[in-house]
Amino acid sequence: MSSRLINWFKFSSPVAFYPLAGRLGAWSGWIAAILIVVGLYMSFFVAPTDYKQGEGYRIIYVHVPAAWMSMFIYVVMAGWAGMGLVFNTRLSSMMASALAPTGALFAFLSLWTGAFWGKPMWGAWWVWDARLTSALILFFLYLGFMALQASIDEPRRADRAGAILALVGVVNVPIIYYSVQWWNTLHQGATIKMGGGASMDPVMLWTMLIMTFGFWAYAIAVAMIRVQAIILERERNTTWVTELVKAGGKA
Amino acid sequence: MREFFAMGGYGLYVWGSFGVALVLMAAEPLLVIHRRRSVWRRLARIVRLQSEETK
Amino acid sequence: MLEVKGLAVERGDRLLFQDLAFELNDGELLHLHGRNGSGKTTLLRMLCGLILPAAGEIRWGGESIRDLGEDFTAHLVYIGHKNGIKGDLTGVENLRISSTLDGFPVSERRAWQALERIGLRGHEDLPTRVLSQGQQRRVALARLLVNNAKLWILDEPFVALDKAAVGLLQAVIREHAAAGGLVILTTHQEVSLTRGAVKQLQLGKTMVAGHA
Amino acid sequence: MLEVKGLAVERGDRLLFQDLAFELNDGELLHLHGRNGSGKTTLLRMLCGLILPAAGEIRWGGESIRDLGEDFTAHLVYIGHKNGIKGDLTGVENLRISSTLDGFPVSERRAWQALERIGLRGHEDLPTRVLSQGQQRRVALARLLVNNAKLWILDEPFVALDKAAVGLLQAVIREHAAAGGLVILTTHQEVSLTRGAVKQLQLGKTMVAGHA
Amino acid sequence: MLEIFFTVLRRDLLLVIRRRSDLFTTLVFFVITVSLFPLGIGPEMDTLRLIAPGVVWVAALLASMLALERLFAADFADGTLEQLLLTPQPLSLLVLGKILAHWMVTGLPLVLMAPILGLQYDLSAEALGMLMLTLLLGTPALSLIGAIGAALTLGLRGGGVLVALLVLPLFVPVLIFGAGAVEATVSGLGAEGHLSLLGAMLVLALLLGPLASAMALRVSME
Amino acid sequence: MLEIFFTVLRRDLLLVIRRRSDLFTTLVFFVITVSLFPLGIGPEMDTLRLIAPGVVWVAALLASMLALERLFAADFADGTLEQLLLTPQPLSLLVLGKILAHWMVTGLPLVLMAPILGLQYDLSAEALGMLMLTLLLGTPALSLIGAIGAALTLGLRGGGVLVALLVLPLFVPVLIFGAGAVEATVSGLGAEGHLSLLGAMLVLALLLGPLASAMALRVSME
Ligand code: HEM
Ligand SMILES: Nc1ncnc2c1ncn2[C@@H]1O[C@H](COP(=O)(O)OP(=O)(O)OP(=O)(O)O)[C@@H](O)[C@H]1O
Ligand SMILES: Nc1ncnc2c1ncn2[C@@H]1O[C@H](COP(=O)(O)OP(=O)(O)OP(=O)(O)O)[C@@H](O)[C@H]1O
Ligand SMILES: [Mg+2]
Ligand SMILES: [Mg+2]
Repeated sequence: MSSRLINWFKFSSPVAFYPLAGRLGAWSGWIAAILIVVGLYMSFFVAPTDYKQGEGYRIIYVHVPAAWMSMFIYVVMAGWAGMGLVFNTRLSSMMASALAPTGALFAFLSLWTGAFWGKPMWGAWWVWDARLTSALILFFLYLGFMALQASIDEPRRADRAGAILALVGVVNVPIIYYSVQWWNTLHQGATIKMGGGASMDPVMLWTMLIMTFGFWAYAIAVAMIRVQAIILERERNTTWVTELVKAGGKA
Repeated sequence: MREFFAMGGYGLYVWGSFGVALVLMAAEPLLVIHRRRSVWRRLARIVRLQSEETK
Repeated sequence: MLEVKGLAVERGDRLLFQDLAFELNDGELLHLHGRNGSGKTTLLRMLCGLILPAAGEIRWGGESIRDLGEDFTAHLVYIGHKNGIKGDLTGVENLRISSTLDGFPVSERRAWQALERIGLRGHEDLPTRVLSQGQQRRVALARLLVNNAKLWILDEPFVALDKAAVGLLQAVIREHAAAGGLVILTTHQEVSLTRGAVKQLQLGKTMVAGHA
Repeated sequence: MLEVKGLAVERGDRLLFQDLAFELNDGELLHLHGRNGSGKTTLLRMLCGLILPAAGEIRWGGESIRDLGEDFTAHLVYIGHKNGIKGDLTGVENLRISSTLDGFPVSERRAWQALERIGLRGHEDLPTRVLSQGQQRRVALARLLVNNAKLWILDEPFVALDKAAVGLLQAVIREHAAAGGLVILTTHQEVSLTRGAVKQLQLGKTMVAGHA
Repeated sequence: MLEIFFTVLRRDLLLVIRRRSDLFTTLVFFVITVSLFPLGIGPEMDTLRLIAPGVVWVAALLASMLALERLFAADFADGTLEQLLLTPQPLSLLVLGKILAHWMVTGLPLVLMAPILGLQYDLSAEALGMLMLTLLLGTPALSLIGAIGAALTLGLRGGGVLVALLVLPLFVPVLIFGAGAVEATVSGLGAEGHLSLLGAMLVLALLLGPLASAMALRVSME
Repeated sequence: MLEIFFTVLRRDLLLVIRRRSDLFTTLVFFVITVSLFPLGIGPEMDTLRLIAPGVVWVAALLASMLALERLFAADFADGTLEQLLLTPQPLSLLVLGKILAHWMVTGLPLVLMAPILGLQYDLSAEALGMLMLTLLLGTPALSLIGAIGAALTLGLRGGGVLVALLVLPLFVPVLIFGAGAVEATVSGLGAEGHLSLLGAMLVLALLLGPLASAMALRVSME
């Protein structure tokens, strides 16, 4: 048991990772469900009304976690993709492909909820300021990554080509993050700064953090299930998959 | 209750955001599970066919 | 010099070959056989480093060609199905540019001589686009005359050539091997070169036969 | 059937040939020789009506092919340096479309059979883009098996084919001639087909020789 | 006869489906061009409404012009065009089939997409209808006229510019009457005159286009 | 090292000279696009002046995007790209040479032509100068970024759309800041902020473009 936990390297092969992914996926699925339900309850019934923006500010509880996740997932995805490119490990590339759609979903949600917030706050659904523009670019980078991989038949070429695109796009992430500081734009600055204290009502802060962790668990759950599907597709000609399927292995 | 849904005049915006977020975040896991299951089924069929062939 | 171990290749769902191994030393010539679609072109491109093998390793002087990178390609000339010449440039221009990039710049005179030797007298300064199939192939092959790379990888070099050119090319290849060079080539044509003291490698014996 | 008189061709500043004349009748095979660049391809394309001669005339059954137009092309299959197949379509699709346009629609089953006969079993429904050089050539040549045009004009049909395919193609050509068809072909390869009772035509004897 | 026409049509559509996204190339170009303008110009609705018909029509013209390159080039490169010339079929019929397939892939999507893009520019329902109608008449004319240019410049050095120079003079009237009809509608005037001229151009193009392209192809293949 | 760079540069320029009109393709497209607008929109100077920076920049972006196709495709088709990969030279250097040649043929002419076209739209001398300057900074960035997309999609089904999808998100900032700088000048505001951003993008593109394209080419040649 203990040797199994220690030997992380072992999990870099799809054979060993497949069952682990199943368990991880299930667990984080439950965690995500619980955290998000709690988070939703708090955002509507516990968190106080904002003195400036009234009830409209509650959008923050999806907008901000979604925006963070969209950036975070991108960095993780690019990391896996880069690892696949350099070390030629199949599993890391599969992880990258598994993360992309979820990242795109969060990027879309940050745009969508941002627009639904912007209309009452700024009076416009959309403006071309630095943060919004770079967030839109992030969304298109996800789409480009997926479209590129989808149009390449040879899986290894798809992995490698996608990795290059993902790595080039990493430049965009710090730009999004710091855009509000570098240019004074319409968009709000970060209320919660890395390392620094928060300038926010603690209940609001906790609600947001709970939602964020819920989204986080959600992303892990979905990515794990997706990576299982990808592993099965890519490794379908190997004996271990055939054996697994023969055994009817529910993993 | 009605007051709650009105969200102090921001109903459209708040529910437009939360609604879309919830719908998409409910749809994605379903789609992914469906994808895994259909891959699994396809492989099971291939394995079955192969074992019949070799028989 | 060139060592291949445990090489395997997948294309689409097909495993073209696996566990392929051979060794080639100075002065040796390897003739790669196999029917259409058996994977000869794929193997040659892999030996050049253009395609990554699914498994196995290719070594040049003991080191993996992936690690060597440009130190390997410096010793290599590859002539494939495609001629790799620009139709808008003349034979001389094509030859001079490609040899400069190969790291062996040649003078204008040298280029004219090489083209004349390969049988393109009077056609050296036409854009290669207007040349006949065989003449275009000759322009591509002229690189062999001005290059002193050690390893030649030739994918059906005799295609489209007339008899005189086939004879000349065989002489050039023999000369190169005699001077200690390594040559790997495929050809479906019967040429005297591939008989005699030549290593042979057959690909894809196990393929489905579909002939009448 | 096919009569050529006083044909001359200029390309660029060069007179490739002039005063060329020959006749070909039912069941005859013409082998066109000549070194690279002597004008074989040019002549064949001219016989198809793709290029207008600078002088001279080409007649089919006594009438000029220019006047006949589509009544001539109906009797003709031309396979040139380029395969004339679409890389994105499968072998079966390519074959069915080209034969429908040629005026001889073939059933799906017939197309599969023809491709199998020419040695593409297991590759019939891959996009031809992924096939090897020789396999692509085979797809093009499969047209000969499903077509009943009388005149076949083949420009280096054996290029890129392996030995089995060369043998098969020779048998197909012999069969066609035996059934009263006309065949004109060029090839630089030594094949048994071009020996024996075959008309020979040599182009460009007068060209400058430039060999080593 | 009809069978041949449909074989060519089906062949070209099949090819597009196989390359999947060829279907979208022209459309994407059109959408991008039309959508970039608000980015470059700024979001004032009044300005945008003013320039909408022009922008959409210019984008459609450019999209059609750029798509021309793909009408014969691929068939030329792989030798299938040569084979088409050697079939015992009337070449202009084959060419008409190719042009129709080409329009269905490059023209029709523009017609269908235009109203959605027009919304960005705040056009009225009536103006949107007129936009679609003019494009429906105009884009086939562009494809038919363009085919002549594409056939003439096949395989020539710098075909791209040459095509542009050859076909633009013939494209511009289509642009002027097309955009004119929409503008007339936007400003509440009748557009019948413009429309009937567009129709006449279409008929003329239908008569001349396939014949002239077929002749041009024979010349270009030498 | 430098000799290799110049060999590639000379080679690509020579090729363009041989095909002569390749030199003009992009330029002609640019000129046509910019000039068609007055035809489609009508001749009111006020409207035109308003939309000028946007139109010119959008046209430049489109022209650059369309030209990308020609960056590697010809070399890929005739097998010379494969040969470039097999030379003992650092691939990113060769790629940089190709990109520079490409920009000199497709980008530089736009920069030089822009002021003349701007005159049509009644722009002030100052605004014209700013237009040239932004294009001079922006178009090389477009070529460098675009090269990555072109290399990644080489030989793929429907490369055209894919390139657009991949590079547009990265092109849009260039467009926004480029057109923004000119607009700021037209309306009498300072353009330094925009310009320094454009400059930063160019530097970043110069660092990343050749490296990433070289890697992408290796992947695409498999
Ligand atoms: C990935 C990029 C984004 C990030 C990281 C992000 C982050 C944030 C954060 C942290 C806040 C809360 C500021 C506060 O403490 O009050 C916020 C507010 C907001 N965001 Fe975003 N956001 C992003 C994208 C967008 C987009 C694309 C839009 C619009 C379409 C948008 C519209 C808004 C609006 C309207 C607010 C409320 C501003 C206010 O309170 O006045 N955001 N965003
Ligand atoms: N995507 C794919 N799907 C299925 N098969 C593929 C795919 N890509 C390549 N192949 C197969 O791989 C083989 C490639 O062979 P290759 O070109 O190396 O052959 P070759 O030995 O050089 O043949 P030739 O003598 O005809 O030149 C072909 O059989 C082809 O059908
Ligand atoms: N524009 C031109 N200027 C000069 N010469 C030209 C021009 N166009 C073609 N030629 C010459 O015409 C000849 C064309 O020959 P063709 O392609 O018919 O030769 P071929 O006999 O088929 O040769 P191969 O055996 O190599 O296929 C070549 O010698 C070529 O150099
Ligand atoms: Mg081969
Ligand atoms: Mg020839």
